[in-house]
Amino acid sequence: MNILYLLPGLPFVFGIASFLVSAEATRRLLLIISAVIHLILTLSLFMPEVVVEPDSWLIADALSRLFLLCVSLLFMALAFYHQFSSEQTPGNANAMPQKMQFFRQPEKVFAASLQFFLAAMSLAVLSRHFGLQWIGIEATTLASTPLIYYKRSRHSLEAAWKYLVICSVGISLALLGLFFLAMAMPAGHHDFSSESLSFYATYLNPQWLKIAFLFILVGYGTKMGLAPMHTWLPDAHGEAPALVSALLSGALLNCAFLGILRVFQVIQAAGLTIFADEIFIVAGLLSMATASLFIFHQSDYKRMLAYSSVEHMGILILGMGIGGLAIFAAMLHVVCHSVVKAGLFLCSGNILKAFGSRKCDVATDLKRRLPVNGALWVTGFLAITGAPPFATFLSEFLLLKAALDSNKMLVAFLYVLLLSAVFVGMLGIVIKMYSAPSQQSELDKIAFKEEIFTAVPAAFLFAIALLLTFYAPDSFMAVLKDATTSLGGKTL
Amino acid sequence: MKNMIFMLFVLLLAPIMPGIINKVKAFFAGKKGLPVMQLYFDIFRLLRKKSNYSKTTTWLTRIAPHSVFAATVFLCLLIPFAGKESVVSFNADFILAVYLLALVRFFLIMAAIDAGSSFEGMGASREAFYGALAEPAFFSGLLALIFATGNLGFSDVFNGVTPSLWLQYPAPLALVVCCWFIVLLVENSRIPFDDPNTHLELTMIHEVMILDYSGKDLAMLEYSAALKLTVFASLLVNLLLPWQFASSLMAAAVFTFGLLLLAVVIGVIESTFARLRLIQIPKVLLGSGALGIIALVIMLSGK
Amino acid sequence: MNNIAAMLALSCLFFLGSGRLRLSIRMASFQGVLLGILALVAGGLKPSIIVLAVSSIVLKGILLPWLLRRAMNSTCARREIEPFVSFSASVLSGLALLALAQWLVNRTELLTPIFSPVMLTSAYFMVFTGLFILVTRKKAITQTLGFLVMENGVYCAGLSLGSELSMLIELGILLDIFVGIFLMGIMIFHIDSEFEHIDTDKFNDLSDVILQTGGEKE
Amino acid sequence: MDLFIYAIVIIVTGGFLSSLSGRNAILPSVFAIGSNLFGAILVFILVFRHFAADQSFAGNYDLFLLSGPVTFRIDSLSAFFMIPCAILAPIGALFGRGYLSHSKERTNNHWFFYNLLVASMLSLFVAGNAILFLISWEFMTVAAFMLTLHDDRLSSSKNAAWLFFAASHLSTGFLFLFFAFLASKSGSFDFNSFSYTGLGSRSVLILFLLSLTGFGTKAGFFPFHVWLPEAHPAAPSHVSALMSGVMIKTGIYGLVRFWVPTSSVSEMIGWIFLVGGLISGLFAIINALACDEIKKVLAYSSVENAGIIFMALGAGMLAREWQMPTVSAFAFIGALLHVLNHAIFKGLLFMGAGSLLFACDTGKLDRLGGLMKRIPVAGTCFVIASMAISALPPFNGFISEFLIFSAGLRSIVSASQSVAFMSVILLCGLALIGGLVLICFTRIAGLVFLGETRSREVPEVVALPAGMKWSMIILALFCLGAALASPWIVSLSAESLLSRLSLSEQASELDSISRLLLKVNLFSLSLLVTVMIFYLIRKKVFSGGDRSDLPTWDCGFAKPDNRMQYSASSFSRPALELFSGVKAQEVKFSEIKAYYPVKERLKVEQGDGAMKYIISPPIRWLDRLLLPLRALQHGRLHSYIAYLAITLLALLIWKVGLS
Repeated sequence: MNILYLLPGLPFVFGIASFLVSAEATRRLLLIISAVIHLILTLSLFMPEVVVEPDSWLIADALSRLFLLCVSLLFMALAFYHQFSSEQTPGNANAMPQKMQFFRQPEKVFAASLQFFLAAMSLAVLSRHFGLQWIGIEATTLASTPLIYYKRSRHSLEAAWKYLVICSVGISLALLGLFFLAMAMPAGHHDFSSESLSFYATYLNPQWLKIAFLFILVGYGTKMGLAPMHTWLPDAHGEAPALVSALLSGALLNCAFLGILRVFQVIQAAGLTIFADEIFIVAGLLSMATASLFIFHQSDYKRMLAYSSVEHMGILILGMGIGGLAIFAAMLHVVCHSVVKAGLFLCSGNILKAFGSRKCDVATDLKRRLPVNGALWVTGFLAITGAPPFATFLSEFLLLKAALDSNKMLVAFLYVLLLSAVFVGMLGIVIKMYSAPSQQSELDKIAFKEEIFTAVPAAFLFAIALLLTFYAPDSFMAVLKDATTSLGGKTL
Repeated sequence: MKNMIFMLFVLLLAPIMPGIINKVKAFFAGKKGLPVMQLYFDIFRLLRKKSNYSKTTTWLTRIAPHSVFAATVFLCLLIPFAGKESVVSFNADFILAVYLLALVRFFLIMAAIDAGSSFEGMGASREAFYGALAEPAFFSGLLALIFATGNLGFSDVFNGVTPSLWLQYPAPLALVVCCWFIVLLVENSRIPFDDPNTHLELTMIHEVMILDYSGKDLAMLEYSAALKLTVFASLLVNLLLPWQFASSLMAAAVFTFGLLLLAVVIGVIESTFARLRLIQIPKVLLGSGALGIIALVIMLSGK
Repeated sequence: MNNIAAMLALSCLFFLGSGRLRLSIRMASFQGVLLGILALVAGGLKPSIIVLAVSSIVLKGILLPWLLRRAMNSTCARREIEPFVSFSASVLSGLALLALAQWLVNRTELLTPIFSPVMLTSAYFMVFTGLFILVTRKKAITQTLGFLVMENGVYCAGLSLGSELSMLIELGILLDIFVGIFLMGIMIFHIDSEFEHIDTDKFNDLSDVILQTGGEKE
Repeated sequence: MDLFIYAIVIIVTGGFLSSLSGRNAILPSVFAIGSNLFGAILVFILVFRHFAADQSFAGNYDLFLLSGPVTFRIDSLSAFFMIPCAILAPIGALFGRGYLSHSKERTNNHWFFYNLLVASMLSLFVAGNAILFLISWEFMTVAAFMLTLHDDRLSSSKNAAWLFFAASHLSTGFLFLFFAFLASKSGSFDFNSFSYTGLGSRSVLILFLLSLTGFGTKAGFFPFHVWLPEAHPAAPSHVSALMSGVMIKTGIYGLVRFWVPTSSVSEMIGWIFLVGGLISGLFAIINALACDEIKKVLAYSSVENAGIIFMALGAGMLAREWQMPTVSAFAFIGALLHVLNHAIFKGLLFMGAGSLLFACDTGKLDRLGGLMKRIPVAGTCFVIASMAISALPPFNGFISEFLIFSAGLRSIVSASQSVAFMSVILLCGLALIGGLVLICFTRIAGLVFLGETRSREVPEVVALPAGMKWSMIILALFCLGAALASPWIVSLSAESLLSRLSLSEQASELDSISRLLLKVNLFSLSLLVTVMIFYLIRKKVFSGGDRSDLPTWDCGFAKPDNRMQYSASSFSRPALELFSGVKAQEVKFSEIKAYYPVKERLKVEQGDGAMKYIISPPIRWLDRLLLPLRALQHGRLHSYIAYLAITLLALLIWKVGLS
């Protein structure tokens, strides 16, 4: 029995247990236990002494380890956040249709789904077999839909429906792509994994490979939130509870990204890098442009964060398209974006709880009303827009350098332009929220109290992003570099 | 030492300049006019009188006349008079001279505003504006002269202005003279830019700024104004009379003659010209700046 | 085998032209059964194939249609399908999609001989039809049906390409799809109780359209 | 070099301590003042040792980041640019202690960001590596941004903060491109490895334009200066002093470091600096004349001074290119001294304006007047600073402008066509700007502090705390002191500075510069002494019988009123009429059509011409163009799936169908 099976397996078991337990406190405890075990297991994979041989299903190469780390870290922070925060119980839970009994206990479903979600993401990240990975990614959709619908409001229903339908459609296209990929295999070859396909890349049929790649890109790209398939993302991220948004944005999008990367490895081995690069660059810039378009004049701060995720997915894909050092930058950016965006979503959850509104015009004067969260909000804003000294700055700057290294002047210029546009757009919103409103509002009379503990996870996540600039553990750097080389990139 | 004596001579001579101008103007008007030495009498009379200050004013009003007086006298240290040598001289002393003038202007303006009256404020506003335009005009003429002589100090430049230089660059030097003459008229608030005889009309610039001064302060200001006129006149005289004389007495005589002649010319101009509309003044000033630049261009193309 | 493929394609055309929900659900279940049979025909009578085929028939042919029918009955939705594009136009577009599918197959057939080109054509066609239905039909329940058709198409493509992932994977895929559609079914209930319609066309509260133009940043 | 690290650590620690010192009223500012003072002393020692030890003291200090080691490296340029920061930081803290004493809000975070700003500016000057430079640059921006948000109840303050940060970040974007390009060419982020050799002149020019946009935005180079007149008034006054005195110098520093020493396309760059500086200077000073708020005037004046510095730098580069090393030395030293001098007098001016805001809560020129009698220290210091900024002897502004003017005069001696052109631009431009500056500062100093108050009710005036007074007195002494010390500064630092700007000038020439400055100083100092003696004699000996209890002569008008005084807008009107095209003034006034006079309002809004005609039209156009595109996210699931299908189809056709 491989240790790797524990990673998706344990949360799955815990999830079922959550269904059976009736006390809310126990469920929360289960969540923390599961998160801690998961994190310990994940970190143990980073020990140089621990060597995990891949079997035909699961693998723990550098890429999986890197992405698993994001998932696990985030989940840890979220479990603690969940422990301290009390999201309001959905008001109309009792108004559910009689026939669907178990849906009448949203807390239960929520806790279980969170665990299943973790299991599914772990599976998606660790799969060696393309098919298994597909199952994992589809399972994430299924596990997260109830999470998005947690609030039981019309809007959350709408968001969940859109999420489910769009992502399912996208993912079935990816499945079609996988079939085409299987077509590209030489007859008699059975090991359907990125590793083995890369090894036999010269025997693969390039045309089928290309078609397969297109389908998979569109399919997983939908899940990853690349424009113009990102349309579900702002709705889902906006409506979901804060910690779910954090997971969706920080971990789930990465899983889909990994799905694309696995195919990209094969494409690279088959010598079709240029073919993929063009598409990546176009997709990346398009995503960034779309995000910046919608961040301007945005009135809802959670949607703003969602569009920022679209932007960052664009940056990742752009990095893959540029190649070389940019791949290293993209790998670094995966981690940075995960922690920072998750922290921001948690922070937005605290703000939402205090104000009861997602409108930027309402949630104002954070400086005085919620000093801790206000400071975190600004910090997170700076971190997510790639302001030095956060590690996001390093990754974005290295990416720019890589673009210039490979003489892509126009791309570099557009990249900087779009980054700045997003910054300016977000800045307006952040200032509006951070500073006092121009007119006196009724909120002035309310005394705001903030729970420090709910701010701790976000602060912890930002601290990671800051720390990475100045110090990165050797084992982490080694994994980062291995991941980069496994994608054909150059390291620093 | 010789230069020091020349300077003291000019300091003594200064109040006669407005007297001559007024005499010429009276002659043109067919009147007898005030005595040529009138300003001396005025200054002596004023020096004996007490000063009155408005309760609105602050220390600036009190210090301004002293600063203006001292700055103008110090300015004379830099200016070459009869012997074409100044008392103090170093490279680029022009700049110090120009900024001493600016210092004078600064204190006049501040003192004018200090009185808290709309009349003095108006005068201050105009003084500041015309001063700002006169400065580049003066520099453009200066540039041409520096280029022509290849020297960097007042003394050197005017030593470099020789009859042969006039033969080499007749037209440019004439343009520079025109340019500086206009600057002279503006800086000293003469017709056609300002009418020094009026006190309460809306035309005034300099006279209105010192409206609230009296006694010893007014004496200092009046004297400084006369001295400033003399300084500008000396520059023009040195430019127009390029000959060097071995005997200093001869030099002084020719220089004094030149000064007096220039005063007469100013008087003639004041008598025959009408005052310009205020709105025209900037154009004339910018035009005079252009004269200096044209002079430079002509010299460059001749090189 | 080609016959089954043709039947699948025809069922899709029928789907496009039909105005009744009940009929459409029946058509989907018909497709599910056909696919199960197809799997048997294509793969032979190996035990793993039999397991797959049976579970496919049970899930897609029986369980899902049953669920959808229940959803339809319990909601107060009208029994008619409300399209954006009229039925005849849909059928015409269907023909165009068929042509597109054929074109794609022709291009890909040049690469390697395909196990069953006709099959692939109808697979593509099913995928396209599914997408078309998703785009042009208003009701949530019809959209679910569209998704089902699309999934069937993908499954069919898998069969026609003769690609065999391992049985566990295939089962996993089937299960995933089942749970997905199951979830959709549950949500249709919720949509119905919440909105009193399942018309997803009116489902646009969450948007980023700003009506006034030229609004300047303060 | 360790001294530098200590200084940074002390300042940052001071910031942390004041942010942690809770609700205590005194402690935060004490920490801030103390740490800034200690830090500044260390920096002074460092700078002095650097120049005295003739560059042998240049040191490296490595730090390790994920991107590799980064280096702090001190050279003469860094050392010189640190001086203004070290002067202004402690004095500003002292001033700020008084200035903030009335505010109800806690000042802990204010001091934290203040110290952060100081520390980041210091480390920016010493950064020897692009990554470190950008980190310091951004820290500086963030700190300044947070400080600007101090009075965030005003919407103008929020707008200003937004504009400031947005402009800064856009400029940072250009710097990203600039540094990334150089780094990708040299393969290292270290400044020492950067070079322009091997690049075509066109790409060098593009690089220059990138960095000009980047650094120029910070430095207030036209037309990127638009944030400046908004942000400086919004910040608390001691912060404005620091922003104006030091922060905009960081932009100049960047351009000096990366472009002035280079010899490739330096003629082009010289012309851009010269002409651009002239345009900035003129544009800014004309706008300053039109402004009716004192801090806005000061902000524009900062743009104008940056313009003068750019003109001098440009002239210096041109002269170096044309083999006129003496001219070039004069221009460069003038420019660098002006950097220092501007920090001193502009700091003082902002503090004077701050005292005004502190004492009577308004900065509107048309309401103020007569404050010299109420807050004499602030008034006197403001007048001194106004003299200094108008380049009047004997104050420090004159020294630097004197050197720049001399450079222009010297160059014309050996003139060819283009040299003459340069000198004419430099001299006439400077003279015109100088004249306008005189108008501008007599206007604000005179109309605010002299005369009588211009509003109907006499505003209540609050007495200034001692800290504010002393900080202004110290800076006023610096105004004189910097002038007197200039020969010494030149002889100490000029040689290494000039060699850093790739101009190896003989020591004798430098001697002549400092001797010249000595003469000028002697002259103007004796003038000062003479005036003082005159004044004292007059006051002690000849003042018998003087009366000072009389009213101003009212020219026969029966009922004079305070509002009849000449106002700030009327004062600058003649000058503004000449330049009416440059400023963007909007006059809102509805013509009276009735036969009898009715109550009417006249509203004059002063905008920035560059903002109105250059910056905002394309933005507004883009906004109008892009806004309809948001309809893509209209909420309908059907179209969303259609996007998906269309993307797939497009990709298939692009990549498979066409190949």
